Amino acid sequence: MVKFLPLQKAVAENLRDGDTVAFEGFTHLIPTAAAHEAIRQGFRGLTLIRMTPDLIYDQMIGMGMAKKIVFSYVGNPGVGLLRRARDAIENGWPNTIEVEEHSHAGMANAYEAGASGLPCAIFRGYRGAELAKVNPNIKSIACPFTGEILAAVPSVRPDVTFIHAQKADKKGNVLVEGIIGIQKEAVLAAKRAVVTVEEVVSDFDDLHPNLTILPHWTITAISVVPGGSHPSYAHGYYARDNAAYLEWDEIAADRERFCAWMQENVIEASPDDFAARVAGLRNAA
Amino acid sequence: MVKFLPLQKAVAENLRDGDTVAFEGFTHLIPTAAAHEAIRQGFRGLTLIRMTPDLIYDQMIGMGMAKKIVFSYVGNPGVGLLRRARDAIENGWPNTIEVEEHSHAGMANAYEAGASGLPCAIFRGYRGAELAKVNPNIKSIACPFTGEILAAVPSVRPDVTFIHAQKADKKGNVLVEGIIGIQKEAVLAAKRAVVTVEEVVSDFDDLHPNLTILPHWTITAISVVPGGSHPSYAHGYYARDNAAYLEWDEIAADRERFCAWMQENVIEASPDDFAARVAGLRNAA
Amino acid sequence: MSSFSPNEMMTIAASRALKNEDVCFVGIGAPSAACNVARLTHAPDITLIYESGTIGTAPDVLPLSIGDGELCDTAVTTVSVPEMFRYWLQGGRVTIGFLGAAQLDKFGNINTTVIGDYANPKTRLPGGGGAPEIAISSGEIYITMAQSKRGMVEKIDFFTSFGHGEGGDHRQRLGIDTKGPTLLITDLAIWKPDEITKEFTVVLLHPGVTREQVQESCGWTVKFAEEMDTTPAPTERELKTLRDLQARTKAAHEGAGEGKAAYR
Amino acid sequence: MSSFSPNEMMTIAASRALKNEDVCFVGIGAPSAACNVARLTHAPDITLIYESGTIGTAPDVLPLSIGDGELCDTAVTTVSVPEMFRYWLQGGRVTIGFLGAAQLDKFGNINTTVIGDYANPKTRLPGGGGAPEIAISSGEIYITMAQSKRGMVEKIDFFTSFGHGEGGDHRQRLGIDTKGPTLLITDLAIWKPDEITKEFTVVLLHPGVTREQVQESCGWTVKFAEEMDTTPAPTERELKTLRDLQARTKAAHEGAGEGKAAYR
Repeated sequence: MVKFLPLQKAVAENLRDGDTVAFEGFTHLIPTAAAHEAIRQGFRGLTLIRMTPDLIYDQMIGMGMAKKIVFSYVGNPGVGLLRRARDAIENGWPNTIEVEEHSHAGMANAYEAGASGLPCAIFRGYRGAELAKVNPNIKSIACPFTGEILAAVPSVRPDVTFIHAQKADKKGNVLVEGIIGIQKEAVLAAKRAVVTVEEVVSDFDDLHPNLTILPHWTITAISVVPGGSHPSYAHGYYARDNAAYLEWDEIAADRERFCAWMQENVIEASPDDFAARVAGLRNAA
Repeated sequence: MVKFLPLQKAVAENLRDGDTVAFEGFTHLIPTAAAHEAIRQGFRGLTLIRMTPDLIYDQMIGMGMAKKIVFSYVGNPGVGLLRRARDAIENGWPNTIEVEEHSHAGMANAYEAGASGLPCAIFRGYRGAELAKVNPNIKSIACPFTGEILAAVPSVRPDVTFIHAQKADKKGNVLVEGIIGIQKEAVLAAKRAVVTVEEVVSDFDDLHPNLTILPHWTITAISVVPGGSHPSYAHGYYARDNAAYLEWDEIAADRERFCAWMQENVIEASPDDFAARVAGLRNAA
Repeated sequence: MSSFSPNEMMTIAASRALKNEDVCFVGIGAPSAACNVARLTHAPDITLIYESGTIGTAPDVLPLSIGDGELCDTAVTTVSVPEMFRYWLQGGRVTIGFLGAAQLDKFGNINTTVIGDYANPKTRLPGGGGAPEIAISSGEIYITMAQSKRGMVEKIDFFTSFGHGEGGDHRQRLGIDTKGPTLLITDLAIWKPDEITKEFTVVLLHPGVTREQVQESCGWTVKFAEEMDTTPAPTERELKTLRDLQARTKAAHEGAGEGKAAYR
Repeated sequence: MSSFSPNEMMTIAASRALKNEDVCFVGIGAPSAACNVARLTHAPDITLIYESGTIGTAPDVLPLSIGDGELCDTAVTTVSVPEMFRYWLQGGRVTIGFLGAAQLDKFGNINTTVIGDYANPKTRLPGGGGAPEIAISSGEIYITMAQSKRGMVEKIDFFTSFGHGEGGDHRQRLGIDTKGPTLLITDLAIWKPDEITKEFTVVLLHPGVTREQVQESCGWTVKFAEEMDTTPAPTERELKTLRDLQARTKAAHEGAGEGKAAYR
């Protein structure tokens, strides 16, 4: 049964040291507030899965929480590199991390297979691409009808997935709209799912029947965190804080500046701070 | 480039004797008008693919157009058996037909693989089920990571798919809503796609971004046929003519009555007759 | 207490087996009636899924097909058919798969494909539809059917969907890790599989039904539980709910076209 | 004629290669600018697809990321990421995949993964994202990048996405039946692969550019076509369209938060 909980409690009840966890969001609806709460609670030894591990994984890696990352694009989208992830991979700071790298198609198919309860996914992928040589989790199978060789990857099955969504209704059904990304698959592939939402409405009766809704019995906990996606955005609520993505490039470039920023904006902050951060971005949505 | 054509022309330009063809619609939005036009034009030797070959395939089989059917449920949904299909399979009347039978999961995965450009689909299916013994197109593969044995079926790739949809915009983008079934996959899996629609609107600008829209460059021809799904229904336009499904059970029970009904309601009818058939069903929608 | 028919008893007994928390994949016919009676009585929050893609439906009348418009109108969400079979059924989200049968054997194996030989059938039935995978991917399977010697047979003509096979641990031996048939509700009795052999065993007789009646309308030698009780008769509320539902359904299915198919 | 920068020439030359009927899978950066200039000039009906799931977008400003809100606001439809890669890219619906590169070799092979050794990289780049499958499933591939000896190298450090491999029929030998890189647009020239060897060959020099400049900023020995012409200079309309787009974009990206990230 889904529970409506304060974010502090939702994270504490559902994330554990050593978990395999996905904080998903494909540019849109990134669960920043949940990630910051996880940082405050100081988890260690996490396997972090995400197609596009942007700022929040850069932050978690920089804070020493990651044992391994599984990803397909470890960049600051539209800006450049992720400097904390680079520092960990290139220099082992603050700790060395394992890397399991796929393409977007590989990760998307792996999540889809996870949501589908399958052990693996097959697709036409990686031909001539060198990732298949450095990642032992990329194998191949022959089509039993045509003989064509297809790529195979194991499905993604996180212990827990965190997403941010526009709204829940009172029963705990969750609506995701706009760029829906990989969120539905990430939730359905996981053993537990925690969703932060902009708001709770009484019901979804007036919604179009074909929208992306996660029924309440697919969700473990819901926390209301207005602005919880900042500096990403929530379609219909507030715009992307592109300046924050540009600024992150400078903050993350220096270990000390990074640590100071994290102390001020994450460790000493709370989920309640997110609403104010998006106040100036609501008109632009 | 998509063309807006009268149905007679759209069918004549896109269907050929011997084609592998899908007239799809999962209970909702069944392309009856297109099937009746194909019957009037008298095609032969067709391989008819459909998850739920209901009345229209019963009619096409009874009229001697089918060489083979590929399906997962050959019934009159909620009513019982399909008597023309039975007569062909059991007695070879009016001709013998080949049967390739799958489960719904098998067919749905096969269409999905067809839309995905893959030669085959894998899924957890048919365990202990005898279909796998009588259909050589059901094989298996071992997951290269866990060793689990999964079912494999070849993808469905029709020469041409016919569907009925609610509306097109002037550019030829097509909207399907409500019970969306397998229509998107059936169109994307096919070499050519013909869509009958209830109406054409100027644009889709006011639609929710996550609806099921087939862009105009995925469609070969569009024909405007109000009521073209009768006795199935078009969500938002008219209700299902359940009485017609019940009545079909009697009509199809007898070869002569079937032939007379087809002569009167199909051979001597036209696409324009569909609007009147749904007139009494519009209030119930 | 009103009098009630064996079919009404069957539907109501089946409805009682469903819990508020269940996610139920609903077959058409008796399963659909039972699931909706459960929803309208003791299990208002039960999630009903029809294979047309409608999740969490609450129809006011029973659908004639699995894809009637009202299923979509009242659903929490409506998804594509591939998604239905991949994410929701195969993904392990369904707690109860509710099936009917044309032929059933004592191990819960079901035939809805052919009577006679597959290649040269005496009667070509509609086939499996969703059943082959409902049978292996749902947490457990409930079966409901009216008893008859033609329907309940020693040996089914075709294994459309797998129950307990030859009994015992046959499911596990085929790599199927769900429970399979755990309940059979007929118009005469309630049956559960023996813990070891997995053979269906009568555990409750419906009011007024004798052991002999059960045996006479069953094609295999029936096993009865040592301690057998009587199914509680339908309550007024249950009966009224079912009859109102069926009356609304009848009116609706005859209604729109004034009971007449709309051709010229 | 206004004066123009090499980067402007590159973007405009790239935009000209796109047709009204194309379905283009757009990478961020120079490809995105070129695709939108094409849409705003000679190819108003071009279909632009971004990997975030937005199909048929027509943004008024260039997105900073591949998932900015405006891509969805202006799209014909927005689908999930798995559907994007399965139905639309792998399904063979994309005519042109438009990629940038950190490192490129003369056969159109691209590296955006690492500089140095994969296990112990000198520089860890973002990685492939959608590129490995864009490179094999799109009908053909256009590449655009500013020339530099660091970027255009004899041997790339990592094959992120496959171009023509070692040249010749290497694609076919790997079972790849799409055309691969058919066009390279740099800030100095336009290149096409040799029909047989598949080595990129300069076919047009941008106005005022010399062969020597092209060679000096390229890490391999450049082949020039026997008959070489000059790229037509940007028209006023093209330049104005690009500059207006970039001005709108700059304002928008700095705008919402008054140019300042919103933390306390």
